Amino acid sequence: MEIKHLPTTKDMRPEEFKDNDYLLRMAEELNREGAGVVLGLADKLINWGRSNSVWSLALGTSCCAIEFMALGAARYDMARFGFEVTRNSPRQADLLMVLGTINYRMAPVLKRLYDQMAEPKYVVAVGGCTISGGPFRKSYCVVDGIDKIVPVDVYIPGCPPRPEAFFYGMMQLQRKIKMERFLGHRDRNEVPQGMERKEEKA
Amino acid sequence: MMTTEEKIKEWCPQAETETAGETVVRVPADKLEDVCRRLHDDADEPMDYMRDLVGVDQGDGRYSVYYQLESTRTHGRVMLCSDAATGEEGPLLPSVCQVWKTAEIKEREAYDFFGIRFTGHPDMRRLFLREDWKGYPLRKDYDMDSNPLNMENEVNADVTEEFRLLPDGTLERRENVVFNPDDFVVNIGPQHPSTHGALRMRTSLEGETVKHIDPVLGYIHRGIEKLSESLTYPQTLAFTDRLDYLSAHQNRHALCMCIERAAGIEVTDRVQYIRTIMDELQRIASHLLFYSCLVMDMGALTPFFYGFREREMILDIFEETTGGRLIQNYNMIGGVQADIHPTFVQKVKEFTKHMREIIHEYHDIFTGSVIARNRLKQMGLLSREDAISLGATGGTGRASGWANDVRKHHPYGLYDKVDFKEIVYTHGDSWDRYMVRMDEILESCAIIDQLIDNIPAGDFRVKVKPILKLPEGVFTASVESSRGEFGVFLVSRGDKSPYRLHFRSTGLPLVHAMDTVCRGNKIADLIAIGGTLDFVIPDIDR
Amino acid sequence: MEQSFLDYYSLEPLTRWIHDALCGVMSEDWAVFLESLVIGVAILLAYAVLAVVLIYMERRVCGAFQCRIGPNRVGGKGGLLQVPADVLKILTKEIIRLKNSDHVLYELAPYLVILASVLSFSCLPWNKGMAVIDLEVGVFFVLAASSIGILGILLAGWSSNSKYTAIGAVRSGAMLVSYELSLGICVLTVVILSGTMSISGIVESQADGWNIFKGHIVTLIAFVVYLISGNAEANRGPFDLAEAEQELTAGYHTEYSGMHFGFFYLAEYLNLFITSGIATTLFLGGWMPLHVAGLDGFNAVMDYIPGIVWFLGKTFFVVFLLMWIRWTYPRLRIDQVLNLEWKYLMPLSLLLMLVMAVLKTCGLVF
Amino acid sequence: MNSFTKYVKRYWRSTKSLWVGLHTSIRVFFRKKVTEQYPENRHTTLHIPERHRATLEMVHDADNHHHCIACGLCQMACPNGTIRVVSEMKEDAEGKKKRVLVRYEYDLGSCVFCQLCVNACPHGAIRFTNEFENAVFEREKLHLVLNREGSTLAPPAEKKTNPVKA
Repeated sequence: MEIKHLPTTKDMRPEEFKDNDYLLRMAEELNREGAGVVLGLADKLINWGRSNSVWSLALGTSCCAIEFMALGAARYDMARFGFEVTRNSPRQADLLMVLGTINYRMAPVLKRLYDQMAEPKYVVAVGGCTISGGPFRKSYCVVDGIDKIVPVDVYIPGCPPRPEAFFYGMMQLQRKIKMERFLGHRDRNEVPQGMERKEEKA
Repeated sequence: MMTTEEKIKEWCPQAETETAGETVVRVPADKLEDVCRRLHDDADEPMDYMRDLVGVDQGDGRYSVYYQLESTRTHGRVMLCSDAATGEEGPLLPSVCQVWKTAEIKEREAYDFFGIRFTGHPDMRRLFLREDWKGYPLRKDYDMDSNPLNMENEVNADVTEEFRLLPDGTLERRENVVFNPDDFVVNIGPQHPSTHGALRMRTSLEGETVKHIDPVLGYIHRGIEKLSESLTYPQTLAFTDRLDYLSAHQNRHALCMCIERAAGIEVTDRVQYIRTIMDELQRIASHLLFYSCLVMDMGALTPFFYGFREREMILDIFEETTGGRLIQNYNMIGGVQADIHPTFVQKVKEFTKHMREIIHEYHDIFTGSVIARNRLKQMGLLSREDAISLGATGGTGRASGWANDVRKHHPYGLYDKVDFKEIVYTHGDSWDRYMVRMDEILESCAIIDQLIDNIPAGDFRVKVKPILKLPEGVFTASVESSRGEFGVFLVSRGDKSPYRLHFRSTGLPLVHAMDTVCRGNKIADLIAIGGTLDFVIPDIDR
Repeated sequence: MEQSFLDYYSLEPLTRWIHDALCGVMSEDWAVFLESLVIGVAILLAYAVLAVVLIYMERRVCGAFQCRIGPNRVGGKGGLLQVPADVLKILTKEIIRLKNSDHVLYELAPYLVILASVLSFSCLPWNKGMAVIDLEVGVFFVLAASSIGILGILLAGWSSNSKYTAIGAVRSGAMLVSYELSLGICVLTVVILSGTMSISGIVESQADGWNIFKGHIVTLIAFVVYLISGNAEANRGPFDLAEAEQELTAGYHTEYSGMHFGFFYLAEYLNLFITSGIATTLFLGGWMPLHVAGLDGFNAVMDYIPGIVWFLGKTFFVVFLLMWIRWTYPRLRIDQVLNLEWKYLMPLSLLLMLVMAVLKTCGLVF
Repeated sequence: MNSFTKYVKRYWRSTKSLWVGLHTSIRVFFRKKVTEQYPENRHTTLHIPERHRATLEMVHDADNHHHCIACGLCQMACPNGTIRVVSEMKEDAEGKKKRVLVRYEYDLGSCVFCQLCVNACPHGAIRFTNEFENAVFEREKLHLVLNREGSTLAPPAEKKTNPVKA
């Protein structure tokens, strides 16, 4: 089934989002490969479920983690979006939310956490530190961008980003999830080299 | 009565006094342990609290260690300095961890950064960096590219090294065991919901009871002190907010104060008022977060939301004036970034009023509850002596009966002009640590109320030269941050960037105290005690 | 007492008619088999639907307790489709198989947990003539069946080969075994009062007044004790030590992912429902409408409301009570949990049973 | 007997304290909720304080003029190399060599929002704005060029009449 419209979320128009051309590229690729109507509908349903039930594993190392807590608190209330359940066990989480600087000692831990998560899994890099090393990019032991370690789906810049910016980033992620294909298609294409996926599938 | 310096001169005639910036008494390495012991046991002014221990690479092959001491009786301060003996074995200094327990962890830090080995120290492992790290990053000749990213999983040794200096001048290496092979060791962290960041505690358990805790730090070590050495003074300010992000204002206040003092800059009264009010608002915000996190650690999820509800009000006030919620970037050298927002005064007044009215809810739902009482009372005892020896400042120390409020004993800002009570409890259990913070919320409200109506007119920033150079010397400043004494130690060589900038972490002694406090308690208490000690990991690791 | 309207709502004639009709076209064995199949599917369906409802309710209720809104962006303003979205997601999530775990037990554990809760779930008296399993010793059957769940938790914790899960499992083992005691004794108190162990019998005996009113203050206290220990049995806060998110990351099910984890998650909420359902049955009259002796007009009006509505209404009220408790208190520590049971609840429930026995023998109950 | 009364008293006190907790939480249950609903409130009640720093912006006027003279002070003030000013020497009409801005590169993904660049700018050419909706899917999208296509330096006269406060 052809993807005609860009995905969006409630109360936002697609053109109010940034970086739409990335999704357009994804749509183009999907449309080229094509899939049946039934599969396409089933996909849509599954993607709807996944995008509205993103349970996060918060890898909070520094400042952004506190803003993430504020996100969960009453004033911003991420439960509204269905991100309510933060699982502390990587096995049960869908989203690795990297909040704060990753240094050389933490990097293998980050990688291991990512490997421990069950598919489908997503990574959101929050704040300058995770995107580029931020204030500490010139340091002797800070990873300048976690995209060198794990594939990142959404970057939320800020130092730290304000809670609304978190939500905006999460909505971007929802849009991206809605563009994926679960049935009749390899599900993710940016698994970097050396990161073999597990054989068993549910 | 003799001054402390005169006494040191008497005990050790070779001691020299340097007065560039702060007064520093230089003591030769072989006399150091003796002088320290005598200072600690002195009858009139016992220097029983070691504020900090800082290593410095002097650049010419000399490695010095600065010891900042304070007497808990008179609150007099003294700074010692000693050059490490250099030989084939690398820089060596006698350990003072027998005198002050806090030296245990701080000497490890100096070893990690500078490779200074402390003889007689039972645990010479790396502290912040990976155990397979090569070289010592804060040395001036450290090659920044010598340790690339290593994605191998790190293996932690179960034994530590101890070095002893034999009479013939050789080093004897001994091994101390941290964990036996048959210990049931649980890794708590670095990714754990209740370690408040990337802290890892290797904990050996006996059933549910904690036998021993070995904190493994450095999962968020960012090398701030080294980075600062290549930045100009205004640029270094950005880091202080990100150390202990819950004391962002206070930390930045300390560094600004230190630089202003060194450069001889006078800030206006208005700035002093703004800074003091901001510090106290920050303290309330931090204590509210403390409450929230503690109750969440103990499994009560609803009160968590109460704390955040009021905290958001403070963040709103912050954001209107400073433009940032958590990281404010507000204090500048010579003043503040922007004048207070027109609504600031009114909003702050509304807030303190609201806080006083609502705080009973916190107590009703949690403090009064029999479950909370049973879980906190008589748990995690820390005696006054231990608190002082471990350097556990802030609310933790005050809960153990140690009056250590920097605002009271070394006033800065406007704290000598306002009337406030230093909250001191005596039992040193988790309950007292919790109550100290809850009482301090109200005390901070009182301080704010005294100041908020009297903010004088004036400039919010004085003119500072665009390229600021500090005179040569050693400068320090300390403030009472939300969770203890935050200190700045600055060595200037007359450049536009610091030669060595060190921050006294408020959390490092607290994490170090975990082993003492938690031993014999249940694993659930370990979490609650960690919550009441109230540390912020990025501040520990820097 | 005449219960015309209650009989009107009773499903018994319908089921009897179906049974007879089926027996007419096939042998009785086949008919029973077919009926069991249909009922089994119906139970599982009800189970799933109730789980969704309960999870949704938990989210709304805890949101309200925490001064926030709760889900409102998926499926209209009320966020009604939030939980279906979660279910859909968890169904399509990878199930990770651990390398160094005890595979058989590891896979078995979630099914044991779900089996236990389905078994006790089928004992609930929904309406007159609508109890699926109605044994003479129904109460004991429920207690026995729900205990299988402990086995599942223990196995899950042990077979995952992780220290966190092991601690969680041992905790829950110690806790559940203890609380089974006061739970059982409280149930016995009611059994003494009603004079029967069959669940439908207990409900019928409350026709002239619910047990909570009949047994003076004794059953009221027993109700509270039952709620506390039932809460502990269901592994819910403030007794969620086995999961203890802040201490043991996710407790005994730390290593489970996908639908395996989903089973634990479902079972947690259904156990909550079962606990409340049993409490309703034992103390609040099950599907029995509110009857006040002497007020026949009032009783008749109450009878117009179908039994299933009564049952669900009362059960959800108890569920709300338990949620209220959960979202108020901090978690207990393991030694406090055991202290509470052995020092306070156990003696109290023993005393209650004794007093009830005395009251009953002396005929002092209503 | 004494220990028994103590036991009963403790029983009573504990029960009471638990009731107070329940009472408090149920009161909050019925209170008005404090949640702000982003993105529903995007165009209505969403309030971002004016001073909030979300991204750096170069001030452009209606004629597509900016005020950057490519002096590089902001680049020097930046603590972590987030800003890169690419300039070239051009001869103006009178034949004087002048530094002209080509690209003003800004990495949103590493900005510290310390405001040192804005403070350093002698002409108020850059400022922080409230535009916080910046999340993207690719790292490269965070490398921004702040001067608009074809924009030029504002003529001096206009600059005086039109001072821009940062």
